[in-house]
Amino acid sequence: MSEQVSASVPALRLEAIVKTFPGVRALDGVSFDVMPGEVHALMGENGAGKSTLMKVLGGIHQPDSGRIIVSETPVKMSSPLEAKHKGIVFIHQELSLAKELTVAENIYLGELPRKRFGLVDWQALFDKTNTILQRLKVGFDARTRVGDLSIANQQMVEIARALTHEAKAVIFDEPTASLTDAEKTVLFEVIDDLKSHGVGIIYISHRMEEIFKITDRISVLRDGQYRGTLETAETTEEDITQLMIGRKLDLTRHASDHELGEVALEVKGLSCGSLYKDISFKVRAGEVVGFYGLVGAGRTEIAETLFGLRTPTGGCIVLEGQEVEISSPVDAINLGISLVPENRKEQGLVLGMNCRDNMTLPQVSDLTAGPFVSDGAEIAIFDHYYDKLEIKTPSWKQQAGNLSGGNQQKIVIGKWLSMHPKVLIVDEPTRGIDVGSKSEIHKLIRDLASQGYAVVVISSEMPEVLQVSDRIVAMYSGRIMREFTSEEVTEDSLIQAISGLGDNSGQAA
Amino acid sequence: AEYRIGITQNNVGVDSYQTTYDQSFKEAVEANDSVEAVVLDAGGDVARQIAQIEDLIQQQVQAIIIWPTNGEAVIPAVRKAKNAGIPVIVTNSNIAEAGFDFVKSFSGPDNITQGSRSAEIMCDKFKEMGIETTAQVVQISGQPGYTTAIERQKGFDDRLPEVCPDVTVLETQPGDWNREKSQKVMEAFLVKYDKIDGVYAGDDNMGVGALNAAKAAGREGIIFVGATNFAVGYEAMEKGEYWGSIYQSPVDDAKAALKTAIDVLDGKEVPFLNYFDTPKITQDNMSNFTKPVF
Amino acid sequence: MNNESRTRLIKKGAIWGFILFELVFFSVAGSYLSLSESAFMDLDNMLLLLKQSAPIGIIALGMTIIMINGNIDLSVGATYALAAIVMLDSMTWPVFAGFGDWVIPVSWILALMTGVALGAVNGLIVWKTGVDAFIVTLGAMLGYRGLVFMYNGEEPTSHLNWTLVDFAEAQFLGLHTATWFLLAVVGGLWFLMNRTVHGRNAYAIGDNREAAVNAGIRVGPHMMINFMLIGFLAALSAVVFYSESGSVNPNDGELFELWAITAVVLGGTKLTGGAGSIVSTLGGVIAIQLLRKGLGYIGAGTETVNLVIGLILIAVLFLDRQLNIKAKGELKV
Amino acid sequence: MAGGFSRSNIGGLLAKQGILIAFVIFMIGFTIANERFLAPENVMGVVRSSAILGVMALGVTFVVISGNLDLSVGSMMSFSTIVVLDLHDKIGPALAIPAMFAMTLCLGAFIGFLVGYLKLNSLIVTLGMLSAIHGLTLTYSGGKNMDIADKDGTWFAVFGQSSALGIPVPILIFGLLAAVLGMVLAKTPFGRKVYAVGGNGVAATFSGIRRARVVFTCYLLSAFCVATAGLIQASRSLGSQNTVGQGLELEVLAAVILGGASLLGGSGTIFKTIVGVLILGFIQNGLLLVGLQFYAQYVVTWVIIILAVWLDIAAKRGRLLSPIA
Ligand SMILES: Nc1ncnc2c1ncn2[C@@H]1O[C@H](COP(=O)(O)OP(=O)(O)OP(=O)(O)O)[C@@H](O)[C@H]1O
Ligand SMILES: Nc1ncnc2c1ncn2[C@@H]1O[C@H](COP(=O)(O)OP(=O)(O)OP(=O)(O)O)[C@@H](O)[C@H]1O
Ligand SMILES: [Mg+2]
Ligand SMILES: [Mg+2]
Repeated sequence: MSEQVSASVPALRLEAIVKTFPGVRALDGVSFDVMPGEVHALMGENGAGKSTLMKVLGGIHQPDSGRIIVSETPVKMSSPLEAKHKGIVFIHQELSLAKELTVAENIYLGELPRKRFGLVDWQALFDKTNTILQRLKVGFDARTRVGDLSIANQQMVEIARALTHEAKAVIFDEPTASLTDAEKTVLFEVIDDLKSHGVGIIYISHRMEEIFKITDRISVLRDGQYRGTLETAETTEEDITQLMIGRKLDLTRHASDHELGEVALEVKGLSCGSLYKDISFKVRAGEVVGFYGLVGAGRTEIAETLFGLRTPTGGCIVLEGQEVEISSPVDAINLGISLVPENRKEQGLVLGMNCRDNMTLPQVSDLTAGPFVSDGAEIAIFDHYYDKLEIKTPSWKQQAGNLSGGNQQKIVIGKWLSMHPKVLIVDEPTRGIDVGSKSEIHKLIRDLASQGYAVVVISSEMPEVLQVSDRIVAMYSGRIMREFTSEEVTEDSLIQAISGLGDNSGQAA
Repeated sequence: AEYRIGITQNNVGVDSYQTTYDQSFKEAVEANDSVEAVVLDAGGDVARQIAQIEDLIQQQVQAIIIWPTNGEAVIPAVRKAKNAGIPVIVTNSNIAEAGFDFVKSFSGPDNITQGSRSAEIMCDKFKEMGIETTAQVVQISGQPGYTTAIERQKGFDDRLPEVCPDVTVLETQPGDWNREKSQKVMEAFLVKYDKIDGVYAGDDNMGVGALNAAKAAGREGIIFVGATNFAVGYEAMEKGEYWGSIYQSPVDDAKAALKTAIDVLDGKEVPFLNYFDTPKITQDNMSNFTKPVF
Repeated sequence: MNNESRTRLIKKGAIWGFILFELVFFSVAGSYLSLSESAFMDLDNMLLLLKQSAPIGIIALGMTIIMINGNIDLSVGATYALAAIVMLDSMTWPVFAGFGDWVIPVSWILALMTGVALGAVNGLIVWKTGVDAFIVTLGAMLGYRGLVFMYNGEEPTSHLNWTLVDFAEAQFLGLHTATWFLLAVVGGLWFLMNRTVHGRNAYAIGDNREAAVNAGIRVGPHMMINFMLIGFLAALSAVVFYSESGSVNPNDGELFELWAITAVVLGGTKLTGGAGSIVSTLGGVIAIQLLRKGLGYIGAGTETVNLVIGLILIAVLFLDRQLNIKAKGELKV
Repeated sequence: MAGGFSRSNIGGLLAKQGILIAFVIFMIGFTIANERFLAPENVMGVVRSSAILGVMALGVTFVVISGNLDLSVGSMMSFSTIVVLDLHDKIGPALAIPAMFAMTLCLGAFIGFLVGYLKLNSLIVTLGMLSAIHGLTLTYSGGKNMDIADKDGTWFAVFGQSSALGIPVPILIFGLLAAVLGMVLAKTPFGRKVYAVGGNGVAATFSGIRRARVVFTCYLLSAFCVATAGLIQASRSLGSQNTVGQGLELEVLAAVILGGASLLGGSGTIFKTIVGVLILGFIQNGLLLVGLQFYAQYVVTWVIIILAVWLDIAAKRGRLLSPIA
C-alpha cells in the first residue's frame, strides 16, 4: 500500500448524495471532498444530516443516488465491512462496543487476526493492541473487559480503532462528548499523527473551540443540503453559524437581572456510598446553579438521588424549608422536581413511541377526560413546546427514534418543562446539540430562572456553565471542591478545582 | 419387607386413569407387608423412562414393573434389566414383540380386543336400530404415538368391517386423551358431515367431549361408544346419552401388575400374557357394574 | 475491579456449588427416605448420571451457543425427533440393503444432515427475513413437528439394530458411549467458542449486535452457522439416544427445548446474549438430572417433582440476581 | 430490488393491514375449498371455541406489550378450571367463582411480584411457574379428573353453554372483555404506561412511571383473563382433566405474535390480537374441514406465522429482505 498519493487527489469525494427516509429528505445532493492529510469538519444543526451522511459513507445506509469516490475510484458501500475494506474507518457517535469482550477483541472487532483453521491468533492480537494502547497513552490493558472501563476509557477504545487500519479516511462522529481534557489532548495527537500519514479525516463536532483548534476546512450542512466549505483559518464563529442557521447568535452571558427568591432546594451533607460524599448546597428560586466537573465526578448521581432514583446513605434534602424523603421519581415529581436525564436515548425517551406521547408521559394520568386520556390536552401541550423549542419533526405522530439527536433532546426538555417544576435539574442539556439550539436552550434556562424556577445545570462544557450559571459548584471525584459566584469565577480557577488541584484538594483526598 | 420392587409409570396425572392406577398401586404395596416399592413416573418422556430403568437396576431392586411410554424404545433397557438378573413385568400397555424375550410377563388389558369390542358394541347397536347398511361413523383416537391409542384404533378399524361391512368410517382425528380437544374435533366433524350415526372415541373422556359438542349443536341420535369407562361416561350412560364403553379398572390393572410381580418373585408360573378382563358395558348391562371411581 | 472479577468467579462457581448441595442433600435425605441400599453418591450412579444427562445435555450445549449469539431455538425438540426418524427409518431402506452393519454410519450421517438442514432453514429465515429467532423457531417447533407426523403418521418409527445397541450401551474406560459424546461436544464447543474467530464473533454479535454490524462482522452467516450447529447437535443427541433405544414416538422430544433452556440459564448464560459458558451449561444439565434422579431416589411424587423443579428454577434466578446486586445506592430502574 | 417496496402502495397497505389481508386471503381460500366453511353455524362455532384461547390472549397481550412473556397461562388455566369445578360441589357456584378468581389472581400476583418488583426474567419465571402450577394442580386434585356431580341441576353451565340474544355466552364474554381491555389499552393512562414500560422501561421510570406496578398489574390482568377462560372452560364441559390447558400457552403466544405484537415489547393492540386468535381458529377449523390431518395444521401455522411477521416487519423497514449482512 505504498502507492504515491499526490496531494491534489482527494482521499474521499462525495458527489450529489441523496438519501430519503419516509417523510424526511435527510440528504439532498451533498457534495464535498476531503484531501489526504486534511482534517475536515462537518457542521450543521441537529438533524442537518451529518450522521446520516457518515452512515452512507460507512456503508450502514445506502444512498438513493449520488457517488462516493475513494482515491479516484467510484465505490459502492454496501456494508460496513466493505467500507472498511475500501479504507474508511468510522468512529461512532454512540459507543459501539461489546462490553463482555476484551479491549483487544473490541479494537479488532470484525477482523481478529487468524491462524490456520479459523483460530484466533491471540498473541498477535494482544501485541498489536498493546502497541496501539501505548500510542494512546491509556492506563488499561489489552485484556481488560470493556464493561469494566469507565465511559471515557470506552470512548478511547472506540478511538483506538482508527489506528488499526491502513485507512484512507477516518470519520469521527462527536468523539469528545465524554472525554476529559487529558484524553482530548491524546485524541488530538492521534488525529495529528493520522494526518501526517496522509489520512483524510472527517470530524463532526458542535464544539467550536475544537473545530478551530484542529480542523483545516469546514463543510456545513443545513436541512440536508450542502451549504459550502470554508477554510478554517480564514473564518470566524459567526461565519459558520451564519451558514448553519442563517442568522447571528447572541453569545453574551445572560446576566441575572431579577431578584432571587427564597431557598427552594437545600442539600445537607448528602452522601451515597462511594459515589459521592458530604454534598451540601442551596438553590434559590430564580437562581441557576451550575455543576461543573469531569465525567465521573458524581454529578449525575446527585441528580439521580434528588430525583428518587438512588437511596442516599446519609444527609438530607430540604425543599422549601421542609425536609423531604424522596424515594422514587413519583415522589420527586409530586414535590415539583424535574430531571432532564443525561442519556436521552436510554433514559429520556421511549424511542418507539410518538413525539407527543413521549412529551406528555409523566403527566398522562392527569390529562384525562373521564377514564380516558384526552387527545386535545395532549396535542395542546405538544404544540406549545413544539413552537417554543422549534422542534423539527413532520408531525407529532413521528416516532421519537426517527428524530435527530438534538430534536430528541428538545422533546425531553419539553416533557419536563411542561410539568412546571419548582426545581428543574438538567443533566448535560446540550450534549450533542447544535449551536443554534444550544443558545436557545441557554436562553430558555435563563428565562425559566427569571420566572422563578430554581434550576440546576450539570454540564461538562465550561462555556455552558459560565454562560448560564449564577453560581458554579466545582466537583471532583465525588466531592464539592469549591463554589464560585459568577463574578469571581475564572476559567483557570475552575479548571484547577475540577482537576483536584484546588485549594481544597489536600483535605478532600 | 421381603421384596423390593421398582415401577416406572407412563404419565401420572395426565388423566384420572393413570392417577388412580398410581394410587391403587401404592395402596396395594402398603397393604402387603412382604413388598416395598420405588414408584417412579416417566412423565411421558421415553428418555426419562429409560434413565429410570437404569436407576432401578443400579439400585438393585428385585423386580421392575414398567408401563412403557413407547413399546419399542424400552426394549434395550429391559434387556439390560434381564442381563442384570432382574425380572421385568410390563403393565397396561405391552412392549413390542422383539422385547418379549426379555420380559417375564405382561399384565394389563388387551387393547386390540378392546378396540374390536367397541366395534362390536357399535355394530350391534346399529343392527338393533336397523341402520347397519347406511351408518356413518367418525373416530376420535387417543394421543398420537401411544401404544394404547394405536392398538385401540387398530382393533376398531380391523373389526368393524368384519361385523358391519357396510358401515363407513368417515374420518379419524386424534383427541389426545383430552376432553376439550375432542370436543373441538367433534365440532368440526359436525359441521363437515350432515350425517353422523356413531362416534368411537379412544376413551370415555374424549367420548364425553364429543358428546358435549353434539349436545351443544343440537344433533341427536348419535351412538357414542368409548373405551375405558370413566365415571363421566358411566353417568352419561345412565342418562341415556352415551351408548357403551369398555369396562376397565385401573385398580384391577395396578393390583394385577403387583400380583404378577410378586408371583414371579415367589417363583410361581405366570402366563406370559396376563390379560385381565375388560368386558363390554352398555346401557343395557350397566347395572352389573359399579360406577368407576375415576 | 478485583472485586468484580471475584463476583464473576463466584457466579461461575455457583452452579457447581448447587450441584454439591444437591449431592449432599440427597445423600442425607436418602439415608432416611430412600428404599435403596446403595448410596446416592455411588460411583456407578454418578457415571449413569452423566450418561443420562447426554440427550438433553448435548442439546443444551448447542442452545448455549445460540443464546450467547443472542438468539434462541425452540425447535430443537422437533428436530431431534425428525433426525431420529431419519436415522431409524433409513436403516431399513432398500437402497442400503446390501450394506450390512455399514448402514449404521450411513444412517447416522443422514440423520445428522437432516439436523443441519433443519437448522439451516431456521438460520436462513432468521437471517434473511430479520424475524426474531424466538418467533421463527416457535413456528418451526410446530412446523417440524408436523413433518415428524407426516413421515409416519402417528405410528412410532422403530428399528432395533442390536449391533448398534451394543455399541451404544458399551462402556469405555468406565464411561458410557453417550458420556463420551457429551464430553466430546463439551470439548469441541468450548474450543469453538473460546479459540476460533467464529466463536468470538458469536459472542460479539450477542453482546452488541449493532456494534458487530458496524465492525463489519457478517452477522447473518455466523447466526446461520450456529443454527446449523444446534441442528447438528439436536440430531447428534437423537443419534446417541436412539441408537440405544431404537424407536421414536412422533411426540418424542416435546419440551426438550424448555429443559435445555432451563439448563442453560442455570449455567448462568445471559438471556440477552453475549455472555455464557459451555462448561457452566454442563453444570446446569447435571444439576437438573441430579434433581430428577434425587427426587425419584427419595420417593417424591409427580406433583412434587413439578413443583420443586419449577420453584428451583425461579430460586436460582433470584439468587443470581442477589449476587449481581451492586453496592447500596444502586440506580433504581 | 427491495428499495421500491417502501414507496409502493402495496407496501404501505401491508404495513398497516398485513395481518387482515392474510386473514381475508385464508378465508377466501378455505371457502373455495369447502363451501361450509363460511356457514354461519361454522363461523359461530369457530368463534365460540376460540373464545377460551382468545380470552387468555387478551391478558397475554398486555404482558407482551409490557415487554414480558407469560408461558404459564396454560398451566394456570388448568388450575382455575380444576379449582372452580372442585369448589362448585363443595361451596356452591356462587362462592366457588370468586374463590377461584381470588386464587388465580394470587398466582398472577406472585408472578407479577417476581417479574415486576424483583425484576426476574419473565421467560424463565413463567417457565418455572408452568411446571410449578402444574404440580400445584396435581396436588390440589390428587391427579384425578374433576367433575361436577349434578350436571343438569346447576346454573353454572350458563358461562359455557347458553346463549343470549342468539349469541353463545362465551363469545359475549370474549367480546365484552375485549372491548373493555381494548379501551383500557388504547385510551387510558394505564394503557399508555404499558406501552411506555415495554418500549423503554428505564425511560418510563425516569418519567415517573412505577414500572414494577405496571408489570405487576399486567400479570394480574393476565391472571384475571386466565381465570375467566377457566370459568368458561369449566362451565362448558362441567368436568375436566388436570391437563386441560396444557400447551395453550404456545397457542396463545402464537396468536398474539400473529397479531403483530413485538416480543420486545412496546407494540401490539387488542384488535390485532383478536385477529390473530381468529386466524388460528379458522386455520384449525378450515384444515379439519378440507380433511387434512391435524399435523398439516402445524405446518400451515408455521408458514403463516413466519409470513405474517415477516411481511409486517418488511413493510415497516421498507424492504423485503433484512439488511443483515
Ligand atoms: N432511520 C431513520 N428514519 C427516519 N428518519 C431518519 C432516520 N435517521 C435519521 N433520520 C432523519 O434524518 C435527518 C438527519 O438526521 P441525522 O441523525 O443525520 O442528523 P445529525 O446532523 O447527525 O444531527 P445531530 O447533530 O443531532 O446528531 C433528521 O431529520 C432525522 O430525523
Ligand atoms: N466502570 C464503569 N462501567 C460502566 N459505566 C460507568 C463506569 N463508570 C462510570 N460509568 C458511567 O459513566 C457515566 C458517567 O459517570 P458519572 O455519572 O459518574 O459522572 P458524572 O459526574 O455524572 O459525569 P457526566 O455527567 O459528565 O457524565 C455514568 O452513566 C456512569 O454510570
Ligand atoms: Mg448525529
Ligand atoms: Mg453525568
